[in-house]
Amino acid sequence: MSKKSKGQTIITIYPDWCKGCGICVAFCPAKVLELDAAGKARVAHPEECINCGFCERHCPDFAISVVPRGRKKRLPPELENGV
Amino acid sequence: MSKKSKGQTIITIYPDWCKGCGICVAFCPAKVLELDAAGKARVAHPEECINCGFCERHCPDFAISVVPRGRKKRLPPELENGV
Amino acid sequence: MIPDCQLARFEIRLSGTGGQGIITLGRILGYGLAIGHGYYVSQTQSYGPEARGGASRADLVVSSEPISYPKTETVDLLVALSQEACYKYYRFIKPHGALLIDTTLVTQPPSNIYLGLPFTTLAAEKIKVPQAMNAVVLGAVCYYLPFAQRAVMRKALEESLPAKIAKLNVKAFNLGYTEAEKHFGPSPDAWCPRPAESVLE
Amino acid sequence: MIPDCQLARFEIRLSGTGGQGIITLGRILGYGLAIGHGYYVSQTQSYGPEARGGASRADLVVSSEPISYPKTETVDLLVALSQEACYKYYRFIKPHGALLIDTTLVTQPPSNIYLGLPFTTLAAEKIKVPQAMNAVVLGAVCYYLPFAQRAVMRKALEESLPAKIAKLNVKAFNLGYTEAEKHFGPSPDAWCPRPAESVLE
Amino acid sequence: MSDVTELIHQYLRHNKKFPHVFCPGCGHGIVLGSLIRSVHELALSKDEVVLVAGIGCSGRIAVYVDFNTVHTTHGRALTFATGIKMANPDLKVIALMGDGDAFSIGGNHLIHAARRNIGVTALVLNNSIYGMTGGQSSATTPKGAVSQTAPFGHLEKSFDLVKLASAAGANGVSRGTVFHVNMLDRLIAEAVSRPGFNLVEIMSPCFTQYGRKNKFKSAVDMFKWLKTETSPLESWEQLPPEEKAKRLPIGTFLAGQEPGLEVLYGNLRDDLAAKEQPR
Amino acid sequence: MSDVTELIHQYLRHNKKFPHVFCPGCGHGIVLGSLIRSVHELALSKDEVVLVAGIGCSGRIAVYVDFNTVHTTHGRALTFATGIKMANPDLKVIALMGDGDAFSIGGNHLIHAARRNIGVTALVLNNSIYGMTGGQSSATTPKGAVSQTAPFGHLEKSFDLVKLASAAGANGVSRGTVFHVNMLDRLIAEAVSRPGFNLVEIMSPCFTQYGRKNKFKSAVDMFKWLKTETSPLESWEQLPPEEKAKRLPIGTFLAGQEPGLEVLYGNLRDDLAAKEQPR
Amino acid sequence: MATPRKTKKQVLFAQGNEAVVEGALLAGCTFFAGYPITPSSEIMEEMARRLPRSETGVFIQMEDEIASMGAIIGASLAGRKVMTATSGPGFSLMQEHLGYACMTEVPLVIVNVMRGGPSTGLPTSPAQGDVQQARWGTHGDHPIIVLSAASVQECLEMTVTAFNFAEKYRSPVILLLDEITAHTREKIELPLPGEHEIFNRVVPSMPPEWYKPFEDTMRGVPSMPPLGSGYRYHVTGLTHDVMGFPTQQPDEIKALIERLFRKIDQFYTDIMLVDEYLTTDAEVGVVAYGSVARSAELAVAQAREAGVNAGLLKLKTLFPFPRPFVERLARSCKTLIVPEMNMGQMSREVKRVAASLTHIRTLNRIDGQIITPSQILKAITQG
Amino acid sequence: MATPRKTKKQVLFAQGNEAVVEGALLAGCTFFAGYPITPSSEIMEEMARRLPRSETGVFIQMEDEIASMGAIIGASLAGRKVMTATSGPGFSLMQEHLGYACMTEVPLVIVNVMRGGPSTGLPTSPAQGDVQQARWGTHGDHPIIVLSAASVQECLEMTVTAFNFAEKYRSPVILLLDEITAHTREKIELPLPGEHEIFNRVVPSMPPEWYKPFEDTMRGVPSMPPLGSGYRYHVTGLTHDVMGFPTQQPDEIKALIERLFRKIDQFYTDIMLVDEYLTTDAEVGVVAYGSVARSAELAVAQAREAGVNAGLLKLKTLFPFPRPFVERLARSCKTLIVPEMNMGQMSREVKRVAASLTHIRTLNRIDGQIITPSQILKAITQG
Ligand SMILES: Cc1ncc(C[n+]2csc(CCOP(=O)(O)OP(=O)(O)O)c2C)c(N)n1
Ligand SMILES: Cc1ncc(C[n+]2csc(CCOP(=O)(O)OP(=O)(O)O)c2C)c(N)n1
Ligand code: SF4
Ligand code: SF4
Ligand code: SF4
Ligand code: SF4
Ligand code: SF4
Ligand code: SF4
Ligand SMILES: [Mg+2]
Ligand SMILES: [Mg+2]
Repeated sequence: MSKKSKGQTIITIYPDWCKGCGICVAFCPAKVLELDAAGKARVAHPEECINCGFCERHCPDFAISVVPRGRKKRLPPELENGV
Repeated sequence: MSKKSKGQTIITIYPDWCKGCGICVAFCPAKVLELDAAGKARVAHPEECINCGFCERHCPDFAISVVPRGRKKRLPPELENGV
Repeated sequence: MIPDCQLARFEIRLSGTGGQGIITLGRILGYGLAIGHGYYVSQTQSYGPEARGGASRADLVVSSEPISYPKTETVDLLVALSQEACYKYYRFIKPHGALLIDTTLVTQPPSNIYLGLPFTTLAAEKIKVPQAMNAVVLGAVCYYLPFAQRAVMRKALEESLPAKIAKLNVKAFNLGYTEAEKHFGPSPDAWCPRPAESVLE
Repeated sequence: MIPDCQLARFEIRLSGTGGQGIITLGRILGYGLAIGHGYYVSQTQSYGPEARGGASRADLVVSSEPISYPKTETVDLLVALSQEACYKYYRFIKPHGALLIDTTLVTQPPSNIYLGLPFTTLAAEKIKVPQAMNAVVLGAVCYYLPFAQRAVMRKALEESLPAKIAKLNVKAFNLGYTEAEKHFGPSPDAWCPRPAESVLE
Repeated sequence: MSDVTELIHQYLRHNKKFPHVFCPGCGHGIVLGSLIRSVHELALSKDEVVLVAGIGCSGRIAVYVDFNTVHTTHGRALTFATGIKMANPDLKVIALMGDGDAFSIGGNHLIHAARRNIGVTALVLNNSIYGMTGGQSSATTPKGAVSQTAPFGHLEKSFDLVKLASAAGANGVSRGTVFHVNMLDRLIAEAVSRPGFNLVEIMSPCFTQYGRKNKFKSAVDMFKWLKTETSPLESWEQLPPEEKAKRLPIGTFLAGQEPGLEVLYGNLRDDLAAKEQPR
Repeated sequence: MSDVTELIHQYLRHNKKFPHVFCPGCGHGIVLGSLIRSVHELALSKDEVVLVAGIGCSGRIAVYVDFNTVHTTHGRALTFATGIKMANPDLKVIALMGDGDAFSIGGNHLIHAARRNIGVTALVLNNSIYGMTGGQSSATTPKGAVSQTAPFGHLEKSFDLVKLASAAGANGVSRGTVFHVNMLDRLIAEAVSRPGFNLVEIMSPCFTQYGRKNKFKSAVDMFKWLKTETSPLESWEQLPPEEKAKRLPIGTFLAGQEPGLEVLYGNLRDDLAAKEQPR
Repeated sequence: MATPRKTKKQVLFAQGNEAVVEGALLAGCTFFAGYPITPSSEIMEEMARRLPRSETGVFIQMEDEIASMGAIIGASLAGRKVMTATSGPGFSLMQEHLGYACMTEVPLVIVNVMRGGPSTGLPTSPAQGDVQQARWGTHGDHPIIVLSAASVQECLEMTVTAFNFAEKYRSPVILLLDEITAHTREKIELPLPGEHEIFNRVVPSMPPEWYKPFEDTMRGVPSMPPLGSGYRYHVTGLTHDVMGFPTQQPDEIKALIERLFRKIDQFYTDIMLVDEYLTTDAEVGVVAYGSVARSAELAVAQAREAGVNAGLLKLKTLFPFPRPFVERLARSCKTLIVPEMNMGQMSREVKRVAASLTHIRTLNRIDGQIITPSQILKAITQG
Repeated sequence: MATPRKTKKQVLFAQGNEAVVEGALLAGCTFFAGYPITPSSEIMEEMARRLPRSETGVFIQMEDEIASMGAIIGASLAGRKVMTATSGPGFSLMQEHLGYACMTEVPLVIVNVMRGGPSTGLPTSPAQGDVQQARWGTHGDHPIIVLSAASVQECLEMTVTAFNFAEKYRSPVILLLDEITAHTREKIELPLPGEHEIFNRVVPSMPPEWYKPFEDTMRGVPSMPPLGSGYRYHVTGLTHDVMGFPTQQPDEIKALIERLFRKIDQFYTDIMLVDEYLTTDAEVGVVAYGSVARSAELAVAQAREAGVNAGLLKLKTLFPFPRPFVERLARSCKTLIVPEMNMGQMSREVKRVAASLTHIRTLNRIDGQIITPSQILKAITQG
């Protein structure tokens, strides 16, 4: 995987929704993610992300969003505030 | 089938129990049986019986008994009288 | 249609064995009296395991007034098409009621006062269709009931049956009617004066 | 065993989030007070979906007399092991009741009158097993309840757990007890005079 | 041959009224005979046999035969049978059900009994119809057939009971007919002696409620159909696919030997007792 | 990729409290996502989708998604679904059930829905346990596994849902897992678009009530199992028999195209109307 | 299908079971799901013949009574007027879903043709043993409407009423018949179109965003859109808030359950139906329902002939219990006789409300036979 | 297993659900079949741990509640003492088989831990909404025994009693608990062996040929041999004659149904269990059962402190309804208060028997919360 194609994403984790199950962490092929002290997922190595989408589709709690760089996300306003 | 082996049975039909369904009549390989005017089975050609046992096992009402000649049947007394 | 006889709870029981078409007979007789003649009729029947092999029964209450209690307790007319039914229900006939039997099947009537016709034989021999026996009975009953009209009942019969078997049954009905005409006396006076018939037919 | 304090409905609520072992804590505390000390105890708990992820709660009524009504209405002691629980139940503390919190997790106590120990940190750092937190709490509670005896409660703890984890939990219990001893003042006089302890231990 | 009828009479209840209630030519009477012969063949005592019947014409069989007989509720015979077998594994528990009973309302109990492999023999008297209630469709009424609840022809498929019971996990599965009585005697006897859950589907014509409305001329006609349209499994398997689809295979489809649940449970209890025993 | 989450949010009910009630790592949340993507993929409107849910953790999914949602009774979701589909065949009716729901208490409705070929999609979230009530055995709990009602190991076999649904007559039958999400999206979308009755078995881990007691170290561990112990059907079929027995095949097992019962019924009604029409 | 508008009423000679079907079709029933059981099967069989020949009618036979209830609830949610028919054993199996329908306020009609019980009992004989079960058979507190019919014509009429109540009050309605009423054939007149008022459930008239599916309105009966019509909402048998979502909030639960009761209670006068026969000057009152009311009517007539001032209060609504009518009769009579084909089920209600007002006598029969006019007459003349 | 004979009573800190298991085992229960449901599941789970470790104990999880009932009925016929446990939705599903057990006189115990209803309702909250259902839930006329318990110790004791009644009277017995009683942990004492009288069903003592399985004896309760013991007979849910064979004879049916009622009626005094607390001089009486009775006890004590002569009648037997006790209290009190976690179910019975004797006040709560002592106290002091 060329350097070029890595790290082209903005990964957002909503800690309010994350339950810390660790699925995203365990299966991320690029080891981008880890669990923080409070047991929530956090983006440790955004530069390694290959935008495979695994984490986003496998998070049981819809707590991760992966957006290609340069593209604005468009969430319903009430969600932007974290409900 | 030799003459010898035919007609060596005593066939008894209990009209009280026979419902005239005609199964015995239809399938008797030797055409021994027929339905009488009242619609009950009756032994028309005992001499043709080859003692195949079909009628006895297929009568849904246990209304036929086929006994090899020379052997006395032994029914419970209350049944001898037809209940 | 206005009933010609003022009836107060006339009660009929049709009885015999399963397969004789007793229930159908009851339904058509009831239909004829209710829809054809305009009487109030309640028709009930014995139901259940009996209806499969053994005894079969249809009861009718016929009245010019609305009927409160729909079942029969005792009957004005008992039609018995089997020996067993005849024994079983004979005792329910009212003091001046009548017994009508199939003389082919009921060989030992419980009394010598009865009306009889060999319905089974008639159906088998004259109509050549044993199943039409109940239509023969219907004809005879129609004749004997002073408040039942031949044409009306025949129409009821026709309306109640699929077209392809209606004709044959009407034939059987007519046979029953004429045989009864030949052999039965008049019905009990108490049942109803019968001026209507000639007028309407 | 004869209870050393005459109690009339002493009420305790243990609260926190699912997974903290609140229910087990409640059961062991109840067992210790009931079987070990001989009090009447009614222990109830919040049950259902809550018990899965969110809030978790165990209540105890302790008394020297048979207990009629088994639930708590207001409590003498509230143990709150999460911020949410603390907010939710604070208002149920009786006028002279006490609040005991996990200072690791309850960062905003609703009042400045409270007892606190960093139970989560203690368990994680001193015992190295975060799950033993509830045993640390048990130790602290045992210390603070004038009618609870350390040896008896420790025995109750041992009896309630599978052998292989008992030792570790006793260690946690002792830690809680001694830490409380260090940091808590005496419990309210109204709760019970406490002559018994030294005599029996 | 005389022994046949005599034997039957030894097992009938003489205080019951005969002939039985079934219609002329109803296959259920033949099943009763076959059941009696099978039990006799296996030399079981009447006392050790429990016949658990469902509700339907088929269930009425239980009244006539001198075993321990339990006439249960519609569709639930196997649940009672399971309780009886677990309570006393020494009993030979035979559940006798109609097609509607076993596979319409009772389908769940059947697949679970099969999965559980409880040591019960299930005899399903399949007449493709609800006989008792007057001819409504059942789970085995063929697509296109006419019934009281499918006056314009049945729109639904029917279950293949053999396939379904096999997929659910039954130990033994077989299909017989009341025409092939000797085979039937054998299938029942084998099913009763095999461990675990065994199902015998028995094709048993109902002329009154099914045949009459579906182009059969008489009960006899239905027996002829059984004779001509079925093939023993062994020969059926040799048939070309088109032929296979047309003919109904009869015989034994599965004959597993896994111990029944009651046996596994008994073993568990023994193991636990052994463990708790001070050594 | 961002569209993924955004899309999901378009379908979630914003008046409901999130995160949802499921435990950390529960597969049910992933199914919810997959369902939403499938429906979106098929360009169905929210109004035309009816999600009929049973009782269990799985059934709680219905609260969160903005379709027409009917949360029914334990085991009976398919009976409601059948009524809805027959009443209005234009609706896309999806029944979402747990393994206990669909195959323990609800097994009969499932096999009958399959036999009847009613146009309903059944999603069975199989976690091999009763999650909601606290970890008792279900019809899919493997033999030997420990549960609250099998503290010494489960003595009974488990159903093979694919086999059972196939034997019962389902039009379409497939099996997916919450690990193989892309496949799952496809399996659901295909099932919803195929006529007649379609079942998708979805392996969805429950660490809280099953994994914890059965030697899994974490929810993640259970996802690893799904990854390593399953094979796509096509490759599974190439395996030697011993290997086959060990691995769980996933993919599409049946993909019939028979019209659903609601279609056959509609045709019948049209035919009858045509007949009664004066010509 | 263009059939000429008939002005003369069509007359049929039909069983009570068939009359139920006529009533249902008249009331707009287009969906029937059922499972056969004696003595109700004719309802199902006639539906199987009729519905596929109607424009939108759906008939489906389900695998059991639980499924039948599930199917009609589903269909009702989808906007249909729905019915099922059964008898004792099947009715017992329907109880869980009956409670679901109460909780989710799904209009539906269940006809229970009572046969002898308990258990399989006496499948082909009449009884009135399921009266209290109809009231209390499902778990949890719930209000319910239970009707009965005494004649074939009434079977038709009370079926129409049952549908009207179901739709008006968003409630399951149970019509209790007995084997006699169900199987008696009598002449009935089919009402002319428009002769009976037919009530349809109220559908929401606000935009979907404003719709609160379980809102407490003045009437207490929320409007109900068919599934798929743009009003997406959540239906659950759990205690729920006004939006239909599960709640454990005591105040929301209280509001829900109390509304469920209130919506029936407040329309009490609309729902309570009775017929009175010679009650004005009655000294001996008979309170009866179903076919027994017919025996009672004859007995009352005979008693009058014999000089006893008897009167009959025939209950057509059994629950909510027509308390005011019973109380009124109790006040004017020195004896009330309650004849029933059971061990005394409605008589409990009569006693509950009128024990202090008059002397109450029960007349019970549980042997599969109808109570005859002469039995009741005897009770009256002794009374 | 040779365990030393204990003379000191074993003491447990246990939930009501666990106490039920202790009681059942003590009473000789060796067979449990069930299906999990909140809030009763602990009973099943504890049975799953205990029975396989007992000598003959059988535990089986069935596919649903219908099957659970079928299995325990089968096992009871095979000679076992049997039990199942459930909650509302499951109890509704059990109704058909409950009637079967009444009709065939099969001893069994059903524990229903009541939760909020109707329908799925409030799975984890307490309620008392299934009281009338326990009495009337199955179709057809039938007598039934319904018991309740208010504390953990009573759970044990009433379970023993339930088994004794089941076996004595060959009848299903329903034990109604509520979520509070079921889930509260308290200290209980296990009775010593022999401390409680344990009743076993009577088995026939005549030769098999003489045995009439449903004969009307003096006690009205026929003897009952286990299946397979040489007494071959027929069991059916149809109305049956003394030999157990189906009958449609009115006289035989009458004899059967009347005996079923009589066998419970005549032992009324044995079956009716109540506790009285300060009733002798009470002016305000409280009639309560289940956990509400505990609130009531505290309220009564508080009322006495406040100078009001209150008293409590705690019903342990709900059906047959302990009429004489209620009547007696009604006569001496100017007010009876009936607090219930339902819309008024036992209060109906109280009214039926005592409306003319005193003033009856209901106190109802259906929001998933227990009725508190202060609520009752308020009612008492107002009363
Ligand atoms: C719960 C319940 N529903 C319905 C019935 C009515 N019922 C009695 S037997 C039967 C069907 C019988 O059909 P089947 O099982 O195929 O037996 P068959 O009479 O054909 O031998 C039905 C529906 C019942 N007794 N109980
Ligand atoms: C009639 C009835 N019996 C029992 C229950 C209790 N109950 C609720 S959910 C459930 C099992 C859930 O298991 P499953 O269907 O596998 O779903 P999961 O929670 O595992 O997703 C049970 C037994 C009930 N609600 N209704
Ligand atoms: S998968 Fe989701 S819930 Fe799990 S740790 Fe990652 S972000 Fe958190
Ligand atoms: S998109 Fe793929 S690579 Fe990027 S963080 Fe997620 S799982 Fe890792
Ligand atoms: S088979 Fe039996 S019942 Fe049928 S005709 Fe022959 S003898 Fe009679
Ligand atoms: S034994 Fe065989 S040959 Fe003889 S009569 Fe019977 S069927 Fe015919
Ligand atoms: S109806 Fe059918 S199954 Fe029933 S007895 Fe008659 S033939 Fe046999
Ligand atoms: S208990 Fe199991 S199924 Fe239920 S939410 Fe938790 S992980 Fe999921
Ligand atoms: Mg059948
Ligand atoms: Mg599950």
